[in-house]
This record gives sequence, structure tokens and C-alpha cells, in this order.
Amino acid sequence: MKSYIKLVNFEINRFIKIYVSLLVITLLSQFIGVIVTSSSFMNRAHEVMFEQNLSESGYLHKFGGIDFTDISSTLWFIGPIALCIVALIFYSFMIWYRDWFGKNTFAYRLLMLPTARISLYFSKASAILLFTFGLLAFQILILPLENTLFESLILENFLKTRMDVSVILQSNGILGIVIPPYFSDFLISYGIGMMFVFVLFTSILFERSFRLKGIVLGILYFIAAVLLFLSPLFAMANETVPDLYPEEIFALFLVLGILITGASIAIGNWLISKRVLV
Amino acid sequence: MKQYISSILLVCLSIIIIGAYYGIMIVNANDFPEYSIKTLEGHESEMKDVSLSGFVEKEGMNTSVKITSNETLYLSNQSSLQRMTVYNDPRIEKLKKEHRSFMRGKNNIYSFYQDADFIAYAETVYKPSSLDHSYKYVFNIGLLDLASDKDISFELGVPGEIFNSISVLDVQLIQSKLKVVTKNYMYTNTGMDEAEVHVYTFDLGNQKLLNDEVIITPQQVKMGYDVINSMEQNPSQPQKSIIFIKRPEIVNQSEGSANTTNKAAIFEYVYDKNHLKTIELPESLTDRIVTSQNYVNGDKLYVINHDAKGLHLTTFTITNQTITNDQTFPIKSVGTETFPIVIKNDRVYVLATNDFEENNSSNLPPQLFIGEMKTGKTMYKGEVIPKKVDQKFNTKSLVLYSLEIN
Amino acid sequence: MNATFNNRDPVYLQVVRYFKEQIANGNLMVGQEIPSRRELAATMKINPNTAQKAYKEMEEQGLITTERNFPSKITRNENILQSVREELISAAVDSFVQSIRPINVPIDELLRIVQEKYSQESSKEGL
Amino acid sequence: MIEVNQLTKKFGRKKVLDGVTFTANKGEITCLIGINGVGKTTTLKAIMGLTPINKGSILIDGQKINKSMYEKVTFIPDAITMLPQMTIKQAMQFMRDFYKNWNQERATELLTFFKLDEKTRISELSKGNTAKINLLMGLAIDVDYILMDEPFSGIDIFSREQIAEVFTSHLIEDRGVIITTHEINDIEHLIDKVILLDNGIVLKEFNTEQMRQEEGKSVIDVMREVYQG
Repeated sequence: MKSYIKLVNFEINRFIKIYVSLLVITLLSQFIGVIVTSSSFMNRAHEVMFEQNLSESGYLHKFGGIDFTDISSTLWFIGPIALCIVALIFYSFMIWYRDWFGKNTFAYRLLMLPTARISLYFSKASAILLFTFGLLAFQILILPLENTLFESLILENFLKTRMDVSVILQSNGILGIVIPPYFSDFLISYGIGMMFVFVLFTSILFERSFRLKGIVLGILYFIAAVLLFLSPLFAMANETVPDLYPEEIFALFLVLGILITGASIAIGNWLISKRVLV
Repeated sequence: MKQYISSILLVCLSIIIIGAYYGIMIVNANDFPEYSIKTLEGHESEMKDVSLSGFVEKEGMNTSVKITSNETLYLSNQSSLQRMTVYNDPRIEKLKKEHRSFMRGKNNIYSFYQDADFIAYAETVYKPSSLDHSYKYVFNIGLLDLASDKDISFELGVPGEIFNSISVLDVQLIQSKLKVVTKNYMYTNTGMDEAEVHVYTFDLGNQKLLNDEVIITPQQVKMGYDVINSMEQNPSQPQKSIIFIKRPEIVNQSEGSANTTNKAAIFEYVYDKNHLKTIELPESLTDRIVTSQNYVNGDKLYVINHDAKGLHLTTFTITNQTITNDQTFPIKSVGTETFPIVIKNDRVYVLATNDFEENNSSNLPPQLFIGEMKTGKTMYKGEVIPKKVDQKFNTKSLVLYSLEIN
Repeated sequence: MNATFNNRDPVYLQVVRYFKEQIANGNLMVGQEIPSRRELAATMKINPNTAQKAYKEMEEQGLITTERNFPSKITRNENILQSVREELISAAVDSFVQSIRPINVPIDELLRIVQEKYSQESSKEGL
Repeated sequence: MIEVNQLTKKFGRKKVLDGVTFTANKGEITCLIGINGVGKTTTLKAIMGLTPINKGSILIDGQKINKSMYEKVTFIPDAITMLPQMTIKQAMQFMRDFYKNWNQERATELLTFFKLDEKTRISELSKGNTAKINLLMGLAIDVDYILMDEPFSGIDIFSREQIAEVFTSHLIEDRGVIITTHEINDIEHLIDKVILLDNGIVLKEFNTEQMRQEEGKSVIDVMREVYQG
């Protein structure tokens, strides 16, 4: 346990510089987005009002106002979120491969630590999870600041509606998925996410253990896990399977999720303690 | 300790911020107003059995609400799982609880028949045939014997031509035969809906289709035949007949010639006689029936219209083909909207909802009206208002759409 | 202490021989403390096990004495020291004779040359 | 004692090790010599559980390798096992964090002996110094056995001398050492035991002093006989 915590801490420290850069990029991009979008909206509004000789209310009647959804749908806003997601997915691979590649084979050191090797597996998974939650927390933290800035840049009358954080999160497709409105949904989404991290890790360990053959095994394992997890959906589409109640489907997904997670951890444990190569 | 600073910050901030966010969300979800029905007229005891359902909107989120004389019940603090079923028909949910295995995949309340001994189910499903993989409608029929808890189910192809879609109007079990009334839409070249009403009779013991009868032809349907909804709370209960209304055609005056179909009539299909009976309606109902809300309860046909004067409710007794009651209740409404209405125990209950459409500027709270059928007297009038004034919730936040009398 | 060893003779015997030479030429005095096994291994760049074996051999031959918890010392037994000297001289002379004999030098001439060379080497070393 | 018994390892269809059997004792320096092939390194990795084996058994003081064994036996590969961005100090801190029997005193002693500065980053080290740090990381754990893969290959003469000096010092004493090499010159006098490997099998196993005494042959003589004759 103690060495697990040390390893998690170690993994976090290893990525913290890039991670902080991601946060800074998000912060800058979103704030610049707020400023650029709102000031260009106000400029355009004044221009149009001047050219067409419109009053404020005339303009608003004709063109409408602005609200935070106009900000949160811009690339300034969505871009860094997408970047963070891609970066974390990419790092889910790199968190393993960086220990093997290059002339410094840190994998030797890690695998020779006097601790159960599954701690490595868990520490890497925990690090990914913490990075993800950190990003969510950061977004939730800066959103009200961005909203305040936005409302201060837009003249009161041009503001369609005032929105608070939860409304902003739900009004935006990507944000609504990333930070779901209900805590139970949050647990479900990130539970599924975590399951796929484990599946991915085990696939990577297949590759690290059996190399060329392992690539095939890893990909097959990943596909099998995905298909198995989605099998209730196939069952629902199948005529011969009796119709299931929503709670049964939910239970099925839950059982499958636990099963796949458990299997991934068990196989991962076997691979990392018995089969892995350096 | 210094080396742990990033991790500690990351863990703590994540937990605190995400925790706080969902904490606020949960508090907000509980932060819905309590509503009460404020009596404007009449005596409160009249409305103690009334429960009103709808939803409250807050910041783009809807949550279901049930308002009774003494409490406001929200369904928002539900888990994801509960939210999956909360919008389902409560009558179906009740059946599902009682007959879990039989009720699998059965969702349409109009497809059910239920009496003391049996639950029957008939629906039409569009699926590929096992022979040539062309899609066709089939009947999916099930019967549950409540005494033995045994059930049978079978599938039978819908005979005849290929239909565009089929909807089940009613299912009845009459003398061990299953009667399924459907409205079958046909493929047309004109793009117009063309439909006919069938009654299919099944022999459940031998799992065979005994009879397929067209009771209302496409020509008749085109002229305007509708099923009259039962006032009963549960469409699955035994009925001896199904009633259709024929709305009179709007006569093209320039044609000149008098049209005999230009007369309101109802058709009663009596199940055990396999017979469609035409019952003419009095002249006084003819022009009203075009826009009316119509309900059947037993042998009573209620014809309901709204206008500036109020709610005009006429009771037509089918067995002796006479108007037995005719009252106007003072419920004013804009346009031709239809309100949820329940007639029970010589009372008419009306939920005068506020407006669904955004651009309607009327900002009145929903009203509950209870009138006495016999005398037309207003027994109760009240409005649904929040107990406390809350800026976040104006009257538009509350949308009620159904009314139940327990 | 510096010695070079060949790869074909057992290293421990070469160490013993080195010590004998040092005793014979007086670099190691009677009763003098000698380095620990480890120090010896480190300075001579040999395996500590080999050093150990060399010391054991020297103890058996009586060249060094080891009392519990004390560093090993060169023996005070004059007889042994004398025999070491004799052994070395005799071995060196043996090999010298063996290599000079094929040349067939008269013994007088040989002794004269030896005397000259030997005093030259000694005076060089003296510088 | 490390007992390697009938160790067989295949890469694909090729047998890299085919029934390799030998023992390495505590307090001795055992040298795995092979002039080519990957067998030597694979053997060390197999002992450390860093590569699965197809057949055979490996016992360290009678036990199979497990997590607590890593406090008893350590492996020094020919590549540096620390992150390039770490300073030597951080690398030592890492070891100290994870190994109960990390001996900081000895680490400091080695650092002084190698004349290295703990503020230096791993990435800034020369090849010779990298090898020294590698050695330091292994030697500063109080282990019973040390396995080293080619500690002398590809580094400068002075670093080689320094490393060789470590072998004869108290840092090694009483521990069991297995080193691999393809080049014997520098260390001929340092080793107790030689295992000659070729094509995945043990060609000859002998004690160096015994070989010199009984047959008057140097290690190279034996190698010549075995590999060429």
C-alpha cells in the first residue's frame, strides 16, 4: 500500500510538467476565447447598429443577443478540452511505453522494486484517473470565472440569459458528457472509463509480454472486451433473446463491467508478474 | 513531503471541487418549490383525492412532480436507474411489478386486456420473416392465466396485404376469443394517410387466427373516424364495445347538394355480437363534435367543448340515445385547447393548465376546477401556486399535464 | 605493493611468492603487520578469495602468523625466514644455471660477469 | 547460492538457452562468458524474473524469485535504470523510498570514491559514469547477490579500473556476484568461477584457480580450447 502511494506520486510527478502545461493551455485558450468572442460580438453589434442605424433593441430584435453557449461552442473553448482528452488517451499508452523506450530502460528498475508488480499497474491507472479528475475539477473551477468575465464584457442588454455553471455544462454537448449533471451518471461514465483504462493497460501488457504476437493478442483482447461489454445491446436487438427490463440491462452492464474490469486486472497481474519482458 | 505536493494538491482539489459541484447539484435538485392548491372557491374537501402530475423546469432541467392537496413529490432525486423507468406509464409499471416474467417487452397500455382471470396482450411487430427476410407485420400475442400463473405466447403473421403501419386500438377477451382492434395504415401513392379498422379474432387455445374483419373502410376513415377514448383510467379493463366517432365532413357549400354524411354519428362495435351499430347523434351535437373532446364511460358519451363562455359538457347516453345532461361550467380558456378532464362520481374535474407554448404571454398558474355534473354548480376552484415566492421559479416553470382522482 | 601476475599459474601461489621475495629482500620485516586480505585484494587487483587462499597458504608454510582479532604478521621464526631466503636464492640460481649452461661459459668468466653486472645493478638501485 | 537448473528459453522457435545449469555461490564472483549470442543477459534476466522461461527452475537460497527477493538480489543491466531527468540525488532518493535496505552511507561512499557530484543529472553522465551510477544503485542496496551485465563493456580504461577496484573491495565481499562478459582480460584475476556458454548451452564450468593449479591454463587458454578447438 505504501509503495503503491509512492508509485502513484511518482507517476504524477513524472507527468506534472506536461499536465500543468495542459491546464495552462486550457486556461489561456478559454479566457482568450471569452475575450475574443465577446469583444468581436460587441464590435460587430455596434458596427451593424451604426451601419443600419439601429437602436439597441432594434438590433436585438433582428439579430438576437449572446449567451455563454456562444462561447462554449467555439474552438477556443472546446479545442483545449479535446486536446486534454487526446493527451490523456495518448498518455495512457505512454505511461507504459516511456518506461521501455529510449536508452534508459526504467522498466528494469520498476519491475525490480520489492513490491507486488500489480502496484505498478494500479499506480499507473490511478495516475490516469487522477489526471482526468484534475482536469474536470480545473474546468469546473475556471468556468464561473470565465462566465463572470464574459458577463462583464457584454453589455447587460445583449445578454440573452445569465447561466450558472451547471446550465453551461449541460447546454454544451461535450461538457455535458465530460461532466454529467448527475453524480450517479458521473460514477457510471467514469466507471466505464476506468474499465477501459484497465482493458487498455492489459492489452498493452499483452504487447509488452509477447511483442509481435502480443500486438495481435492485445488488439483481440481489447475488441473482445468491448464486444462483451456491449453484448446486452446486441442481445436487445436479437429476436430470440427475451426482452429485458431496464434494471436488468443495467444489472447486466454492471456485472459485465465488473467482470471485464476484474478479468483485465487478473490478466494484467499475471502478465506483469509472470510474462512481461524487458 | 515536498515531493508529494503535486499529488496532494491534485487529489484534494479534485475531490473538493468535484465533490462541491455535485454537492451543489444535489442541493439544487432538492431546491424545488413546494406547491399548494390554493382554494379560490368552494370547499377544500372536494379536492382531497386529486393528484396533479407534470414537471417543474429549472435552468433547462425538468423534473417530474406530483402535487396533491397536502404534498409536493419530486422525482428528481432519482438514481440513473430510476430515471430509466420513471417516465414509463405507471399502469404498466404496476403490471410489471406483479407479473414480471409475462410483462417482458410489453409496453403499450392499449395492447392489454385484464380481468379477474386473465391478462391478455396483443401487439403488432414489424420484423423480417424467417422465410424470405422481407419485413412484415406479425401479431405478438400473450395470455397469462392468473390462477395458474401459466402463460402462453405465440406469433402470427398479419394476413392480407402489406401495411405501412398498424396500431392496436383495443384488445378484449370475449368468450375465450381474443379480439384485437387495429387501425391499419396502407401504402398510398398520394402520400395521404389511408387506413382501415380491423377486428382480428384469435383462438388462443389453438393459436389460430379465426377471423379478420374490416369494420371501418378506408373511405369511412378518410371521412373522419376516431376511436373515442375511454374515461376509465385503465384502457385494459374489459369493455363490451368500442366506440368510434364519425366527425361530420365540412360541407363544401358550393356543391350545393345536401350530403347525408354531413351528420354526426357514433359507431358502436359490440364485441360479442361482431356487429357495428350506427347511432345517430342529435343535431345539437353535430357542429360541436368537430372540435370537441370526447370520452366514453360505460354507456355515457361525454362531448366537451370550450369557448369563451366556459366548458360545455353534454352527456349522451348511448343505450337510449338521448342527451341526459347538458351543463356549462365557468372555465374560461383561450382558443381550442384541451384540458385534462376526469368525470367521476357526478363530478367533473378539470385541470386548466397553463400554456405549454413559450410565446403565449398568459402567465396564469394552473387551475383546478371541480363542478357538479347534475347541477352544473361549481363545487371547487383553486390555483396551484408555490408556497413560497422564489425568483427562480415563475409560474411558467410549472407545467401540469395530467389529473388523477384517487 | 605492486606485482604483476601471469594468467597460467595459480594467482595465490604468485602472491605467496611475491611475499617471499619481499621478505627475502627485507622490504617486509620480521614481525611486521601485513595488509588485510581485503586490502591486499584491492591493491593487487585480485579476488579477495584468492588473497584469502594465499594467506592461508602462507600460514601453513609458517610465513605469517595470525592471532584472533589481530592483523596477520610476518613470522618471527628466523629459521623459516632463513629458509625462505635460501629457497628463493636457490630457485633463482637454479633457473640461472639452467639458462646459462647451454652457452657453456667458463665458470671464472661467468662469476666475473655476474659480479660486474650485479654491482652495476646495485649501484643503479642505490641512486 | 543461486541455482540455475535446466534453464530453457525460446525466442520464437529458437532456443536461446537450452538446459543451462550452474550455481553461483555467495562470496564468489561467477563469470558468464559467451563470445556471442544473447544467452548471458537472458540468463540474468531470467534469474531476476524479468523474462519468462520455458523450462527449468531458478532458486535463490532455495527460493523462487518473488517481490521480497528484490531486497536480496539485484541486477545491474548495461543500460541505466534511472530516468534521464533525475539528478543522482533524486535517483538515490527514489531507491531509498522503495528499498528498505538501501544503505545511504555506502551510496555516499561510492559517490565519493567515483568522484561524482550528486547534483549531476543522469542524462549528463558519460558512458563510464553512467556505468558507475548503475553500479552504485545496485551496490548500495544491502543485497546478498549482485548480477551485472557487461559492467566493463564500452567504457574508458579509467572507469574500468575504478569499477574493477570495487570488485576487490569490501563493497563486494561476502556477496555473490554474477557478471557477464565477452571479454575476459581486465578481470581474469578477479573471478572465482567461469561458466562458458555458447549456443544456449554450458560448454564448461570451472574454478579459475583450480584450473591454473591443476592444468596450468589461463581462462583465455580454456576459452581458446573450448570455442576454437
